[in-house]
Amino acid sequence: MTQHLDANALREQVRLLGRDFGGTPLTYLDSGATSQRPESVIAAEMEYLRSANAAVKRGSSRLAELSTDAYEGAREKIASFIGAPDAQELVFVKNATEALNLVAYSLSNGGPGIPAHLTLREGDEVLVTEMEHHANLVPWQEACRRTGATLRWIPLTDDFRLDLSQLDSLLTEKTKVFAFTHQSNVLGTINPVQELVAAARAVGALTVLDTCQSVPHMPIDLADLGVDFAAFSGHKMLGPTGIGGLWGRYELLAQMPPFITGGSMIEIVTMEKSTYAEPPARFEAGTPMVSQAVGLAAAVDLLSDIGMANVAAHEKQLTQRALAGLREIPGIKILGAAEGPERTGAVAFNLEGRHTHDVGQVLDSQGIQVRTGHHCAWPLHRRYGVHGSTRASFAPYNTLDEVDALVAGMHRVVEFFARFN
Amino acid sequence: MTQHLDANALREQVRLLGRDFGGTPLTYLDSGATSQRPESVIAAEMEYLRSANAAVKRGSSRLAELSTDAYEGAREKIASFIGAPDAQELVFVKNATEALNLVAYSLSNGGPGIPAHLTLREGDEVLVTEMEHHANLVPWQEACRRTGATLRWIPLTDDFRLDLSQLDSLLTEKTKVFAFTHQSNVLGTINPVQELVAAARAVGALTVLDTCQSVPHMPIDLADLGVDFAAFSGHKMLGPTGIGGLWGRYELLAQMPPFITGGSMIEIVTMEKSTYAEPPARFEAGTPMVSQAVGLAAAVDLLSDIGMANVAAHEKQLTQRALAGLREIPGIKILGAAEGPERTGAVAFNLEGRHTHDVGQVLDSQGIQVRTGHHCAWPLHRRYGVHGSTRASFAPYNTLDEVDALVAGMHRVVEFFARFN
Amino acid sequence: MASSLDSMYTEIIFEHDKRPQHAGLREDFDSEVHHVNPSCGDELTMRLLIEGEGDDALVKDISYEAVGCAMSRASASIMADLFIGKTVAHAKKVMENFEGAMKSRGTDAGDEELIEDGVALLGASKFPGRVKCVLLPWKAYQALIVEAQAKHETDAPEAGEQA
Amino acid sequence: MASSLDSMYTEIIFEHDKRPQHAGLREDFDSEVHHVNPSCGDELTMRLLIEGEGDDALVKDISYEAVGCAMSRASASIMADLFIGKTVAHAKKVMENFEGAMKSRGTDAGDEELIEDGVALLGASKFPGRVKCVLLPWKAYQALIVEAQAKHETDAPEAGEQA
Ligand SMILES: Cc1ncc(COP(=O)(O)O)c(C=O)c1O
Ligand SMILES: Cc1ncc(COP(=O)(O)O)c(C=O)c1O
Repeated sequence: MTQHLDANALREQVRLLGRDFGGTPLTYLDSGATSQRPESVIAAEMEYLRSANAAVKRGSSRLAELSTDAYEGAREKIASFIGAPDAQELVFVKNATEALNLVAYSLSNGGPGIPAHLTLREGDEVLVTEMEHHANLVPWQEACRRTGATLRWIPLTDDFRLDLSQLDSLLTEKTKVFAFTHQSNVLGTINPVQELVAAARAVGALTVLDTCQSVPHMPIDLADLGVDFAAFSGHKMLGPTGIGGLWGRYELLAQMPPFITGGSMIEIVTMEKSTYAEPPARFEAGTPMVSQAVGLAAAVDLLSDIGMANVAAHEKQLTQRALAGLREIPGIKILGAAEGPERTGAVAFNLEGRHTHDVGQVLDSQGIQVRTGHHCAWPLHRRYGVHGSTRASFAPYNTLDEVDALVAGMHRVVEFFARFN
Repeated sequence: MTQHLDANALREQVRLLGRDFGGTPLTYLDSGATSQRPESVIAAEMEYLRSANAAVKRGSSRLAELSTDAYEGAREKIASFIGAPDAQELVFVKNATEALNLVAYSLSNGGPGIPAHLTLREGDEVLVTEMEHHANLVPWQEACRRTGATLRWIPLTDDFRLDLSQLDSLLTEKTKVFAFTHQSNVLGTINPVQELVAAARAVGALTVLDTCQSVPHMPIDLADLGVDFAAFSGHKMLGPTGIGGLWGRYELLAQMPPFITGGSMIEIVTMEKSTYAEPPARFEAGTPMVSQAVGLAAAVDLLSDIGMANVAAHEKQLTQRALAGLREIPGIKILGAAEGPERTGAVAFNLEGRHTHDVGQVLDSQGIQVRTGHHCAWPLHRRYGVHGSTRASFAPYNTLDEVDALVAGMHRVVEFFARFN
Repeated sequence: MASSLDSMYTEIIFEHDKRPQHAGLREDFDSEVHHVNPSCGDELTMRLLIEGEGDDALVKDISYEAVGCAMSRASASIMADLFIGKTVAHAKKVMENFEGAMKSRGTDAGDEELIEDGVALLGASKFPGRVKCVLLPWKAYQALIVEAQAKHETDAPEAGEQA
Repeated sequence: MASSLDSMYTEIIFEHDKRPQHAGLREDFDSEVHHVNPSCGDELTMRLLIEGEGDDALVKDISYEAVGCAMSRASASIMADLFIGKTVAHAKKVMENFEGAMKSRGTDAGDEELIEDGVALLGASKFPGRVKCVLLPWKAYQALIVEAQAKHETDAPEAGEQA
C-alpha cells in the first residue's frame, strides 16, 4: 500500500483521461455515474479472452477449467475486498440495479417452503429513505404493489441528513425490509449504517444496503457493518460495465427462491418442475459475465494496491477543495452539507436562476464533464425544492487541478450568463 | 460479401484458437456454449473505452453524447442484422436468459391498465416444447407457478423432431404464450417457425422464439418469421459476454409493464409511485452494458462481412463431415437426425457403455474441447433415455481439419477404453 | 469559449426564456398534455385550442407552463408564437421542417421562411443531448393536435357527412 | 496421450466401475439421500446404517445406486468399502484426509495408510472439473451421517444421560 495516492501515476493508466475536444482538454468529473477503466483492467480482460475464454463450470475440458478458475478466483478476490466472510455469499449480477431487484423479487416471489421472514405479504412494510437512488426505490414500490405490502420512508432534514426523529414509528415490528443507501449519490451524505442496522435488528427487519457510492470510495467491511444484503456496480469502481455484485448472508440466500431462472442455476429439471442449486449459482442463471468479472477483479487489485483509506483521504481532499471554491461564487447553492466527516465524494449544486442543463452546457464547452439533472434521485430533489442539480463527483484519478478547473469553470459560467441579464 | 468463407483468415483474428496445452494444439468445438471473440471485437470495445466511455443518455456533456451515439448506433446495427423493422424494438439485456425472463416476468407482473392479452392468469396456458433449453422452460414454469397458469409442452418424436400430431389439442384458445426454440442446441433440429407461428396466430397466442442457436448460424429476418418476441446472446455470436437482446413488436412492448426497475427506465418518480418510459428504455434499468454493446456491433459487422449465408453453408459442411465420420465408429449413437436441411450446427452423441464425462476427458487430453452433460436440456435427454451426451458445435472459424481431429479423437477414445474391457 | 456554444445561447433565446410568449395556462382549451423529460425531470403542461376541422382548422391558442432549461422554455415560447393564428396544415409543415433541421446535427439549416424565429433554436442541433429539450414542446403539440381533432370530430359527428 | 490421463483412468477405477462394491439399495438403513451433479445430471441415491452413538458408532452398511461417470461410480464403491465396518470417527478422519488431497490439484498425495484404495481416485485431483464427480458420494455420506446420528439420538433420548 502506498502512503499517499499518486493520482497522476494512475492517470497514465487511464487513456481516455488524456483526450481533448479540439484542443480543450477533458476534465472528467462524473465518476459517480461511471468511472473510467484503467489499462490494467482492460488488459486483464483481454488476457483472459486470448488464453482461457470458455463456458464456465461445465464438464471436463481444460479451457472450462481455466475459465472457471478465472471466474471463481474473481469472486474470491472481490468478496474479500468488500469484507464478505465467504466468497459463496457473493452473487455476480450485471449491475447494482439487478442486485436490488434480485432481493426485491426474491422476497416477493414466494413459493413452496419459503419461510415467512423471507416472504413479503399484505400487512408487511418496506422502509426506504427519501434520499434513495431510483434503483433502491422503484423495485420496492413494485414489490409492494405485487404483494400488497406497504412502502414507508424516512424523510430528510433541512441539513441534508436522514430525519431519524420519527424512526420508532417508521421502523416497527411490521417492517420486513429496511433498504437504504450507504452514501447519497447527490448529497454525499454518509448514513450511520451500524446505528440503523441495530434499530432494524431490534424489530427483526432485514437490511439491504446500497453500497454503489461507498464500495468505490472508502474501505468497506460488510461483515462489520452488520447488514444482511449489499449491492454494488463494477463500472463505478474502475471496473467494466455489465458486472456488479449482490452480497448476502449465506443462511438467507440459502433459503430464498431464485429471481432469474434458466441454465446453471438448477438442481433437477423435469418438464413438470425444477429444483434449484445452492447459492451463489441459484442466482446466476445463464451464461455469466466471465471476462467482466475478471476485469473487476483487476480493478479491485488496483484499488487494493492504492489502498482504500488513501482513496478516501484523496477524495475527501477533492471534495473539500470543491466545496470551498464553489461556496465563494455568488449565486451558487450547494445541495448537501458543508464538509465534514459524514460527507464526501459528490458535490451537487445549483446556480440561481439558471437551469442545470444550461450550466452543464457551458462547463462542457470548457471540457468539463459533470452530470446534470436529477441523478436518478428525483424525490430527493423535490424535497429540496429544485428540479435538478449540477453534480461533480470524484475518483482516485482526479486531481486538485481538475477541481480548480471546475471552480474556474463555474466562474466563467456566471460571466457567460451575465451577458444576457 | 465474400463468396466462400475463409475460416483460416478468420482464425488469425482469434488469438485463443492458436493456443496449445503443453504442445497439444487446441481444437475448440464448443462454440454452441460460447464463441471466441475476434480481435476486431476486442478492439472496438477498447477503442470505445479509450475515447468515448461515459454514462449514456444523460445531460449535456460531449462524452455522454459520444457514448450515447455508440450505444444507440450499436442498437441500430444489431437490430438491422436480425431483421427488426425498428431499432427501438431491440432491448439490450445481459444474455438470452434475461431476455426470456423479461417476457415471462412482464407477462406475469400485471399492474394497473395492463391489457388482458398481456397478463397471464389462472386458466391460461403456456405452451413450450420438450426440446427447450432450461432458459426457455424454467422461467415459464415459474411464471405459471406465480400466476396459476398451466404449462403444457409439445413432445418429441423418435426421429428428433417436434411431435406436431397433437398440436390442435395443445395449442388452443387457452394458450396465451407459445415459447419455442428456433434450433435445438443439442439435436441441431431447426423447427418450422412459420408454420408454428401461423398456428399460434390462429388461436391468438403470443409467440416467443429462442434464437440463441439460430442468430449466430444462419440469416435471420425476424419480421419475416412473424414471431412476437425473440431472444439471443452476444457471446454465442463472436460478441462479448454480458450482452444480449430481446426483440419484441413495438406495440406489445409499449403496453407491457417493466421487469427490472430503477434508474433510466422511469418517466416520473415520486416516493408514492412511478411511471415508466417508452420501450426500449422501459426495459433497460440501470447503467447499461455500453462497451459490450459496441463489441457486439463489431461482431455483427464481422458476421455481415462474411455473410450469414456463407456461415450457414460452412457450418452445414462441418456438420455433415462430423456426422459422416462419427457414424462409422462402432458404439457411437448420434443424438439427432441424419444430415438434412433441417438440422445443423451441433452434433451430440454417446459412446455405448461410456459416460460422457469420461469420453470428454479423453478428448480433452487430445486438446479437443467439447461439451459434456445435458447441455441445459435435461428433459430432452431424459426423453431419449440418456443422462447426457457429448456435443461438438461449430462457429465460422472452425475447419474441416478440426472436424477430422474430432473423428480421429473419438477413434482414440474407443481404443483407450478398450484397454479396460 | 466554443463558438457553437455562442450560436446556441443567443439574446433571442434568453429573451424568450425570461419573457416567454403566451405562457400561463388558460381555461379555454380542447386538449391538455403533461410531458416530462425523464432524464432531467423537466416538465411541461401544454393546452391547445383549435377552431374548425381538418387541415384548415385554426390554432386559436396554445397555453403552457414550462419548467426547464433556457432552450426548452424558449422553444415553447417560439413555437406558440409561430403556431397561434395559423392553420393546422401550416403548423404541420413548420413542424416537419423544424424537426428535420433539429435532428440534422447541424447539417440542415431549415427553411427560414417557414420556421422564422425557430432558426434561433437550431444552435442546439449540434448538441444531440439537447435536441430533446428543444423538441419537448413540439412533441407535446403533436399529441395535443391529435386529441383536439378527435374531440372536434366527436363534437360534430355530422362533419364527415357535411363534407 | 497425457500421462495425467493415465494416472486418472486405471485398472482399479474400471474394476470398481464395472463391479461396484456394495452397490444396490438395501432395506435396512437409518438415512437416505438423493444427490445430483446439476451440471451433468449424474444422480446418486445412498443409504446409511449405523450402530451405536457418537463417534464410536459403527458404519454397518452403505448401499447406493449411482448413475455417473467411471470416476464417480468408482468413488462410491471405494468409499463404501473403506467405511463399512469402521467407526464413524475413523470415517471422519479418512474423509478429511481424502477431501484435502482431492482438492489439492495434485499437490497433496494423501495419507495412503488412511485412505487406502482411495489413492486410486486422486488422479482426478489434477482435473478440477472432475473433483465434483469424485466427491459426490463423499458429500452424500456427510449428509447421511448427520441425519443418521440425529435419528439415533431421537430413538434413544437417554443416550446423553447414560454417557
Ligand atoms: C437454445 C439456447 N437457449 C438459451 C440459451 C441461454 O443463453 P445464455 O446462457 O447466454 O443466457 C442457450 C445457451 O446456453 C441456448 O443454446
Ligand atoms: C447510490 C446508487 N445506487 C444505485 C445506482 C445504480 O447503479 P447501476 O446503474 O450500476 O445499476 C447508482 C448509480 O447510478 C447509485 O449511485
